[in-house]
Amino acid sequence: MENYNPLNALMILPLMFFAVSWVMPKAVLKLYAVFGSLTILAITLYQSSSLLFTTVSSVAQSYVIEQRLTWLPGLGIGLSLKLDEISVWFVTLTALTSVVAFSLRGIWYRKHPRLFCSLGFFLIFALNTAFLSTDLIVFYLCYEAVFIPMIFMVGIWGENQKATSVFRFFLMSFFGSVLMLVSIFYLMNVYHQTTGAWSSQVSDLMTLSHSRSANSLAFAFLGFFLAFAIKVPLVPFHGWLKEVYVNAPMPATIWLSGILSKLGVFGFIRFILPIFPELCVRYQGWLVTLSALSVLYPAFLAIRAQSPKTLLAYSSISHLGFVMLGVSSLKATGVTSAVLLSVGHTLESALLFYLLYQIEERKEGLTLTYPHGLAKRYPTLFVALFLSVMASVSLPGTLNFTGEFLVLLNAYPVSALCTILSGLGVIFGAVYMLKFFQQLGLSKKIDVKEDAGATIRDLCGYDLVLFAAIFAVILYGGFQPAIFLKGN
Amino acid sequence: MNLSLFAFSIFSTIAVVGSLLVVLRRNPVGSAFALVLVFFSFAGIYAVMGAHLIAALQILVYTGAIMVLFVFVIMLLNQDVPIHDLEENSALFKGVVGLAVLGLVFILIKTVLRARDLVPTGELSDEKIEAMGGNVRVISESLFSDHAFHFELTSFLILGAIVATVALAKRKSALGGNS
Amino acid sequence: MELQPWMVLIVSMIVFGIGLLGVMIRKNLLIMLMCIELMLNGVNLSFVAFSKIHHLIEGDLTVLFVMTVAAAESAVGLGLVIALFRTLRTADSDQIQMLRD
Amino acid sequence: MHALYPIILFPLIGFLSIGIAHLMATRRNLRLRGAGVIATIFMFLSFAYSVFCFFALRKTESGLIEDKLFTWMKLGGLSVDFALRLDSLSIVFVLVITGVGALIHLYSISYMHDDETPAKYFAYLNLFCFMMLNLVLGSSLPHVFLGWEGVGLASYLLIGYWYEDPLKVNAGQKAFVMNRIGDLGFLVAMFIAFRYSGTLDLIEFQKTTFPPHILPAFGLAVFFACTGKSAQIPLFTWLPDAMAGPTPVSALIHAATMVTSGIYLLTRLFPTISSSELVLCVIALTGALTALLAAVMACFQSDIKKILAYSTISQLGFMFLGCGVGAFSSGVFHVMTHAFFKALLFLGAGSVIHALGGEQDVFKMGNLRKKIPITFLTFTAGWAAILGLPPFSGFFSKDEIIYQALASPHGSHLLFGIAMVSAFLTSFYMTRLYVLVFMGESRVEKSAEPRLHESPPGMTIPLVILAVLALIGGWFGSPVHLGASSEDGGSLQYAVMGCSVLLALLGAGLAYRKYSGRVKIETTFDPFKIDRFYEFTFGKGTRGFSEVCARFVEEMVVQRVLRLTSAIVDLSGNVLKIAQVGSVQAYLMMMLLAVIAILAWFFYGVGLNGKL
Repeated sequence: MENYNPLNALMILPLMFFAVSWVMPKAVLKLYAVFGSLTILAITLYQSSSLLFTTVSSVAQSYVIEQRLTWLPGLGIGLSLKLDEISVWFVTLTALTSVVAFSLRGIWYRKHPRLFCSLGFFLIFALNTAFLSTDLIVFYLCYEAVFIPMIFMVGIWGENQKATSVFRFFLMSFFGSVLMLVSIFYLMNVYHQTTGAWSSQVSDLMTLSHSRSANSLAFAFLGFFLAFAIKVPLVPFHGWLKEVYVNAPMPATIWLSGILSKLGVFGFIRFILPIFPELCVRYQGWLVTLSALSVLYPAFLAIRAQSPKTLLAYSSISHLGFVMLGVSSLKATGVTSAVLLSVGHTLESALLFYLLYQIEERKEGLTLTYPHGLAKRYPTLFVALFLSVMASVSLPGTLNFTGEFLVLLNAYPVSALCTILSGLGVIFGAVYMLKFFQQLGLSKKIDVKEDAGATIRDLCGYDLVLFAAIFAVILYGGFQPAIFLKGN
Repeated sequence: MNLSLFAFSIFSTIAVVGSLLVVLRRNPVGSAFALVLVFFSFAGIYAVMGAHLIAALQILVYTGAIMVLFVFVIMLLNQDVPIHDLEENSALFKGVVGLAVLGLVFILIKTVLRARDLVPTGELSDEKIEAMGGNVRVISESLFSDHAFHFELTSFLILGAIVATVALAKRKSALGGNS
Repeated sequence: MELQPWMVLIVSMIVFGIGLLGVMIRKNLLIMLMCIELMLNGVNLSFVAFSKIHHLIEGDLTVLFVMTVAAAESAVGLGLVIALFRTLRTADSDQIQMLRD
Repeated sequence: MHALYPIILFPLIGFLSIGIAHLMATRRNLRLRGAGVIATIFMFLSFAYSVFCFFALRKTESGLIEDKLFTWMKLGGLSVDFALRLDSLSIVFVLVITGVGALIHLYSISYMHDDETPAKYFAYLNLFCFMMLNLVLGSSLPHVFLGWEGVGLASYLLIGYWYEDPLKVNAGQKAFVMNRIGDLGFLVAMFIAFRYSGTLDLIEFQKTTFPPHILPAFGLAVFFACTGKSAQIPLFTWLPDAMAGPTPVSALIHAATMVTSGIYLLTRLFPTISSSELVLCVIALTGALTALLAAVMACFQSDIKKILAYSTISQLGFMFLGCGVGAFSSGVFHVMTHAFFKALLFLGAGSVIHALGGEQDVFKMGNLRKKIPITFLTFTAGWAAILGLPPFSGFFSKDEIIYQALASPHGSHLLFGIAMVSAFLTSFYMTRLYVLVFMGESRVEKSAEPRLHESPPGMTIPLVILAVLALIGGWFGSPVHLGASSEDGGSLQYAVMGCSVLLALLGAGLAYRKYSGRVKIETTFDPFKIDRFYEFTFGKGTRGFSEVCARFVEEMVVQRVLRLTSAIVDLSGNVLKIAQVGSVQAYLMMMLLAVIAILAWFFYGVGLNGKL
């Protein structure tokens, strides 16, 4: 056991749960899913505690856990994992999002519960491996593997136009990832020509920027950029998102907005920035402009959204625009704040979708065209919704504000105009989120039947604890963001 | 021309003619019997080449097992009548196929003729095999020592085939038909 | 003149070619299966021949495995033919195209 | 060093305890009683501690008390502490917030007596006080921003407190969004400050000299933020609508405290702000114009609270005018006196409304002075103060601003003129209100007549206290001394003083003549239609643009490209489908040909250069 690496647990554990879920009795499956995801969360926190809860960067460096296992030695491909101060957040978020997604009652339980459960654990496995891997080929494999459960989830448990949305989702994502695969091969080939050795390690490929001119890498840069820009998504590449978010079952939506979008952000931070530093600087203007556009344009779309899920989908793109703005400031501080904001966005959007599901479970909230007046009937749910909306409009004191503020602060020296334009997004964010909140929570519902929702109680018990726990993190990050910033 | 070459030429002629008969006979039963002929002549060629174990297994497995299966199925499905599927294909198609196959065989033969100049890389020449106790012994030793694992794997394969066959035979409406 | 391995190779190629021809121009599934057996036999023969040429024993071993596979294959293949025949009342490969489109 | 955190801690505890208790009670369908008393006690505790701090502050030599609570953000060169800082400027605001706030809490107990969820109301009110105290005590720009947004949130909650009425909710939303528009200015100001000084500490960053071209940008960004919070042109339209909230809220948030935070910010940043002539000019002009515009609009209102709201905007305009001419101390002075008399006026109006059972139209009041004498007397004090009649508090602060508009190096005749006209209009509309409510003949609806009663002592006691403050509040003089000196201007100052008092009396006389007898009922009339202008331009513009985005950009371009791509994939699939004939022989044929091609290429293509 001396070769045992703690990181393996982050991959093996989900796989174990994946396998066991096939033989679980259906009666305890839901409990099993929640238990499993909580276990994974606990193990993740335990394994990464030394990295996660420190506030000091210099110490953090030494906690980076690396391991290398060769797989195809001839091509330099191998399983090499690295848990550092960036990936640690994404791994933790994976587990956390999964807890939220699995905690949704009922929706997936009606049809093929075992399949859903196992797909969820497979998703965790693929995501964890993708976030941990420093090998491009392994990353690519997991990046693709993430599609499989997603496509199944939307395809089997989705709503109305699931076929079209799945097809578009697949088409666009696949388009991007195939380009990325080609770019990976291209990079490996260039590396081979330069050094005579094969490797798909980021640390090796990073050296190419010293030895090769930026122009010769432009093609690969474009491939990577498109793949991740579609995944995040940045604005002209967001076409697939709305349909998928809206038609996906709620747990899948939580995964999608919570963590899958972060896969793109992670890709930018982990691969594009170190491998193509010169090109990033050269195209920084474009990056910043696209990010600002991604903030503003979806905000406009969200203003006229008719269904809450659509609105949240667009708001998600808008917030990710802020994250990308931080990334495209190309500064360590900007990237750190982008990661911070990613954490905030994941928590906030998971909460919002979770609460939206709770509302829908009470046979409400399917449209924003008339008020629902939940405040009176479900006061706790209403308060929870209100707090999440406030996190979403990034009120100071929430993690989201800290993130957005730091992102904009770092982006301002890069492009004042784009920063101010993104700042406008904050205003429109308030407009559409208040509309969302108002139509769901406030006012009086027209022709409300007094005991229509009497069978389902207010938010309580487990749901309340889950909400409180996550919101506590948001508040904690709002006032004590030190562990997110690592003294950077 | 020595004895082995003579035997080889006889067997190979039978094999080629038999093969042609397999392809060209209208009645599956006829094809089946031609196939038996081919199998036997192949066994003969193996024997001439000194691969005695293979020769024996050829007869046991192919003629003994596989051919019986074929004949069973032919009888089971009442296919022991002339079948005119050969005429259904157009002459053009047959011509193109014939040419393509000829081309392929030509390329293959041209390629394998290079084997004449090959220098042996292994050590088990015929003489050495004789010294080690003969072909059967050498193969067996290798099979049960170096390749024991693969040998065991084949048992899984056969097991799988048995399961599959039973499943196929059992299910009345295997393909969703309404028979 | 001795028996040379390349002569065996030529015979094996010819038998393989005839088998291939049969698979392509016959439509009766049974005969197609037989022709596949022909092809396998042709390949087997070349294995033995190469084994002789290279002074190796692995060729002979491979033949053993191929035989196992062939037995399994024909068992499953014939099972399939029976199943198909039950449903479709035919053994003509052209009639079996349910997966098309 | 001296601990400051209890000042903000009391309201916070109040908010959390009452809020959570309220939530738990609501879940069990209970009505929580006594929340108001608890909230009021917390506010009085906070006030008492503030007074204690006030004396402690006077003992310190540096005139500064700092209390670092924890490190907030630390990233790169940025380091923001969560620290409270008390100096002569913030103590004014702290005392006003806690003092007036406590009184209004007390008043609210009676006012909200019949409300369904008083606990929620008091929780919000405590939240507001907590945030407002953060705003004025924060030691760094982000900390001020925390309070800045926090008070916006509390204001949103309290305006839309009766959330079942969509109009009220919309008013809250309008306030929140317009404040947010201003907040963008605040954000930009922070970015500029950090970029050029590397720190966000309120004192530290002002030690750096900004490049001259960036200074106006910074100042204007700050001022833009202030126009949002303090309801100045162009972002003032939310304040009249904000009157949808309960009246004590209007008194506390939309008259005494929150709306003055713009003045606080400008004064806090005055070293930087006042070094740009352009910024000062813009501030002064905007302030003067707002004062005039709002005063004109106040003359056309018939809702008692709306009149007071416009009056507030107008008075805030005066304060900005004061800041804009460099007389920051006069501005702050007016903040203080205004807090007294405007809170008094609002609470008095609340008392009137309470007495009439919710009636807000001044043309349905009249001759109330006998029925509600205490309210009448205290309201008179407020009225006299806002008119600037000596020796009431408004006289000292407002006249000083008017005088500075003329005499200060940044002042001008134009500003002075506008200020004088505004002062005249102020006395006109206030007297109009006063006369319509308390004098003349009663126009109260017959059904409401018997229910007319003086408010309970819980409401009248704060009125009396505030009336006393409105009376004597001006005698203290300006609590801070910043910017242009407010030294005795001699004869000019007396002349200005006399002029403005005369004008005030003139306006009052005119209004009395017009409204004391039988009055023609006037309906509310909006002479400038600014609200509708905004609705048509920005409101419709935003919605229209979002419609364009959705209909054209999204549908026509993004989705169409996507559909096209999927169509191409479909098409290529269909093309390739031709090869899928479904005949095994055909597939084999293709395979065979491919094998031949590959073999041929392999052996003869490659082999051509000598291998075979």
